[in-house]
Amino acid sequence: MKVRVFVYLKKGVLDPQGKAVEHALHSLGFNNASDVRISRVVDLHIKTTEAEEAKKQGEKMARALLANEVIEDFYVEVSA
Amino acid sequence: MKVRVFVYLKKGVLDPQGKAVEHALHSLGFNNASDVRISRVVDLHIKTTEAEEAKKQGEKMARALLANEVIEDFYVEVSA
Amino acid sequence: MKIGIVVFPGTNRERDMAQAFQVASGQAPEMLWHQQDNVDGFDLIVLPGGFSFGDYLRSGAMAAHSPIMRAVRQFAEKGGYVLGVCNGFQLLTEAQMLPGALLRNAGMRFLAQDCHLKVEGRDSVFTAGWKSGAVFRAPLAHGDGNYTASRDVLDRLEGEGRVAFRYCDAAGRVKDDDEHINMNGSARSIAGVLSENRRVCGLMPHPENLTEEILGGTDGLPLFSGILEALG
Amino acid sequence: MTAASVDLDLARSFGLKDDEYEKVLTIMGRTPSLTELGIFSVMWSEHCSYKSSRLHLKTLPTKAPWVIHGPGENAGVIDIGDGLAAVFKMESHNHPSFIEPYQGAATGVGGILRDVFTMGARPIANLNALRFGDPSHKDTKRVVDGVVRGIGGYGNCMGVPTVGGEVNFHHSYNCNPLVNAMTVGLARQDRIFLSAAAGVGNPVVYVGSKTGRDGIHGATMSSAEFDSESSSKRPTVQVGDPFTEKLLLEACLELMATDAVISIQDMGAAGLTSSAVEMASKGGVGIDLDLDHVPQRETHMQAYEMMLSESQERMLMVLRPDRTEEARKIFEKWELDFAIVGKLTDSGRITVRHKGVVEADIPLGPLADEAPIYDRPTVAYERQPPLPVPADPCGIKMALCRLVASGNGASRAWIWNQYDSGVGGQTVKRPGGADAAIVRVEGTNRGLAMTTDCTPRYGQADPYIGGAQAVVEVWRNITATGAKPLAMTDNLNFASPENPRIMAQFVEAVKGIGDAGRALDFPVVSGNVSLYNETRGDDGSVTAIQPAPVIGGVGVLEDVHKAVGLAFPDAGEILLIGETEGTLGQSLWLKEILNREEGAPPAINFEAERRNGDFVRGLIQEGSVTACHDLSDGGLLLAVAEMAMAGGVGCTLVAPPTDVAAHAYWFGEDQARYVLVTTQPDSVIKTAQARGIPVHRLGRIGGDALKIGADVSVSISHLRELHASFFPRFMGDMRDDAPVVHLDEIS
Ligand SMILES: Nc1ncnc2c1ncn2[C@@H]1O[C@H](COP(=O)(O)OP(=O)(O)O)[C@@H](O)[C@H]1O
Ligand SMILES: [Mg+2]
Repeated sequence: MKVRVFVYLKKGVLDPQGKAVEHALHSLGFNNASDVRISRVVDLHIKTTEAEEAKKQGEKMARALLANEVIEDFYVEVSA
Repeated sequence: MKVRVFVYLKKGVLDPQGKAVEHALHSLGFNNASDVRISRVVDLHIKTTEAEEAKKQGEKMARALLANEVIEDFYVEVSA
Repeated sequence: MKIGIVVFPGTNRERDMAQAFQVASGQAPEMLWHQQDNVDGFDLIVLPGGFSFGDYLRSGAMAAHSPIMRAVRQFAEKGGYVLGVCNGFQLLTEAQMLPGALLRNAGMRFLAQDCHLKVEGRDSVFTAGWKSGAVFRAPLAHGDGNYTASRDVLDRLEGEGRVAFRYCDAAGRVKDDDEHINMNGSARSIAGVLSENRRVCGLMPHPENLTEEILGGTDGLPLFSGILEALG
Repeated sequence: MTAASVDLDLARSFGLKDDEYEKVLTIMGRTPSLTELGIFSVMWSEHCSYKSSRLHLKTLPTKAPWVIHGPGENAGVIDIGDGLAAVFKMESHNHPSFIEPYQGAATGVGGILRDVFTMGARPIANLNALRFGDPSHKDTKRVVDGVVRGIGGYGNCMGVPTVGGEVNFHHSYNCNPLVNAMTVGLARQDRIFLSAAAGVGNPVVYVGSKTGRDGIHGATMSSAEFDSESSSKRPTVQVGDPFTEKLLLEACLELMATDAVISIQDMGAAGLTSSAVEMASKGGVGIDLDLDHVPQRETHMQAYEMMLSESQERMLMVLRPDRTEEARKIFEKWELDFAIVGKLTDSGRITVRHKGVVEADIPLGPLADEAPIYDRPTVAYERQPPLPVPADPCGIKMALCRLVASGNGASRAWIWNQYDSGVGGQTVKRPGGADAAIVRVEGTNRGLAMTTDCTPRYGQADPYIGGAQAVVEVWRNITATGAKPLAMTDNLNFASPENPRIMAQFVEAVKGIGDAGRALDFPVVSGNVSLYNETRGDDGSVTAIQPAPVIGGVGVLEDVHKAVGLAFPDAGEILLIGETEGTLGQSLWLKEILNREEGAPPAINFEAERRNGDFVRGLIQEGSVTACHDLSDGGLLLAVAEMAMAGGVGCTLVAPPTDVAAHAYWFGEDQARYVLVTTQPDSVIKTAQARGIPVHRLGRIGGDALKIGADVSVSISHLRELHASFFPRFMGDMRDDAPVVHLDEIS
């Protein structure tokens, strides 16, 4: 199964990258852009045919390594 | 409108991060994980009510700043 | 006194660290490979700077799961002393042995210049070499040094005297929103913190690179002489 | 990939000329396979064969008693005493750095690091020489940003300090920046590893990263000029992985401490092809490769692709057969791929098999011996006549302020503050601290001094002087720290050698480098040539870069404690060593104040260089000098201002002699000069005069302003602000509320 783990900064945690990108967008003339946040997506294959199982595995990996739960939240999507 | 820009490495381009994460997942015992690729997601607000317009703007921003088209591709999703 | 310096794939300041202890004590620490799962018999474990596992994903994230880290955690739980510098600090937060996290520098660029630090931590071997309130110079070399933690955690750290070092200017002034002083944008200008029992310390700058006149000064030496004196 | 049929058209598209393809047909006695054509085309590319430059490079001085290995190995090796050797080289990554500045520069650094640690040396310092387009050009900011991040990204992660370099802006580099990277490494003299393969039957081993379809035809791309279609060449961009390189470094050094390695060669440009061919040809043996065993990152790779891939962070080695398991364990410990991919033979051929099919079978002798070599035509280069001193439009003070605030005169701190210059714990003089960086040799009292230099304006006007001046400036930079210059590496960046005027530039520059090297006992031990640095516009017009024969130099200090920097100490007398004529031709003053690039550059006098330099070094060694700076771009006053800004202390200078125009005196760029600070001026002057060395009292340190007599006074803090403002403002890092320093505000 294909598993996609979205990892994003918790609400309230400052996003220095997002801030810098927003600033850069403005200086390029995109003045109507705001609330820029940058997240990470980890795509991977899990050797199983069970969507449930794949999702559970993905969540485990996120908790173990892919996300730092002190500052980040995550969610997992599964597709065939 | 909410705009989400996915930025990912072109096929065939080395993804050192993905490689290292895959390795780390294996040493954590997730041996059934493979083909790990890491991408970036940029979420932002665009001040417009037109989905078409928002998407066009998002693509412009991706081309101008958010993606490095020499090695990366991107796609844009819009929601209200 | 037995000191171990942990080497992860990608660690690159282990020799600098060993040299600093050597200058301070005349004795060379031992290098410990990350696959080792035992740190018995050591008095101090040091996690040095570098780019463990390339700092891919997040700085220090993958190293936090290396076999040796289980041993280091147990060592700390039993009251062992642990010092993490730069990547070592990032790693200690990833391993949740210290609170908070280190985000990308506010200016989005790698910072490799000298900063000044104010010594604030109380009752700790890691600050014992200085008088409280002392100011010293130290080199920075990092891309992710922007310390963050929840307000509660920050309040607690401050209340318990667990902010070991704070960024300041040469005269000791702290200004959180001055990018020339608090260069990486850290919350409350925090450059280094202590664990609850004050035996685990993490800091971003590199005192180990200022321990000899010929290398530009000895501002960093009190970290090492202080530890050595306190731990005998 | 569909199997293309091999013919002249395909050969042309691979960069081979018609007569070169004819030669291939003769050597093979048949139509070559696709893989064979690929091998010929990369081995005979300018990059690998040096076909336009070889005849001229042969004239360079390469020998001295302290030279252990000169050009021809992966890097040059010199004796620095105590049984130790310095191993160093410089290499360009110009074309890739325009297409993708971050990865282009990063992989450039990765490549030069491998050249050095392939020889058994631990890299102890990186330097870089950069040329960017005019700051006002649309691409310049993007290129500066990416290149600086890329150099830092790779070097910082490797834990190799970046300790020096140089940066210039000029419109001729608008679409063709130059990124030259230099690495200096340290090895034991009895543990130097070479690339010549030996021992028929011995295993050929591949280590490092897996092979992907990266950068196929990079070697031919770097030899092809840029045109508006260059974007179609984009897929050749390679991505660097400094983490893997760090592992490769540690694994190689660990393996080299055993006696398992017979020979080793990094896979750089032209990857597996050039490493296999070079190892075998140098060793006079044949080589069989079985590509089935090559670690592959992608599926369905063809032989052609594997042979030409430029995937980074890979090495090829010949090992003792009984030690391969020991070697495998080391690479497994470092979590790197390790594969036996072939063996040495006595066939004198390179044979490549893939899935049981022989994909290439080429005689190595002719592949090397019959590589094209060109004696390309030149024209007499029209030199510019000396420039009569132009009128001074703005006065000394304004000119000084404008120079320190200009792109070419501004502080480079914004750049080096992104490079970790202290990692390793041996850096004695960091960027900005001295004319050359100083790195202590770990575990000893010795120091190495290192620097890079070139003044392309001079070379454009007079290529011979351009070459010679780069050498003497490097030699002076090393001397000004008190070190003894030992040897140099070069990186010759020019436009198309097929243009006789450009070829003349090249030939003259090489002559200049050679003459300077011979005169100063400063041999060339390694180097690199980068040609076709030009841009073709949509209208067919060609813009050539200003020629940049960049020189990197290394010197040694027996006692590193004797090194001096350039910052003014709190007190002392300032002396000027050397003759001042006031040459403004091709000077920075002329360029920045009058926007002119005219006239003959300053003349070079090797004898004066040597005499003045040896004298200054002697003074530093005996301890009578507390700061020293050589004079170059911007002349006397810019040098003094740099010393004052670095020390944060002012000085009062005596008025210039009346027989030279004041601006020519202060900003002329006459060579062989140094400014030094001493506490014993009388005895220094006496010795100088006794030896016929020109010496002048320049003034005295003190106060918080730079003053010339009673006429000129500018505060050091103001100069520092101007000096520091260019890069942050240009690169947009300055906060919106930061005070912008306007030149008009100078009163
Ligand atoms: N690209 C660079 N990387 C690191 N250091 C640099 C770079 N460019 C310049 N520097 C440093 O800045 C200082 C001044 O450079 P430059 O003006 O070129 O020196 P010089 O006057 O000797 O020619 C030197 O210490 C040099 O090493
Ligand atoms: Mg220079």
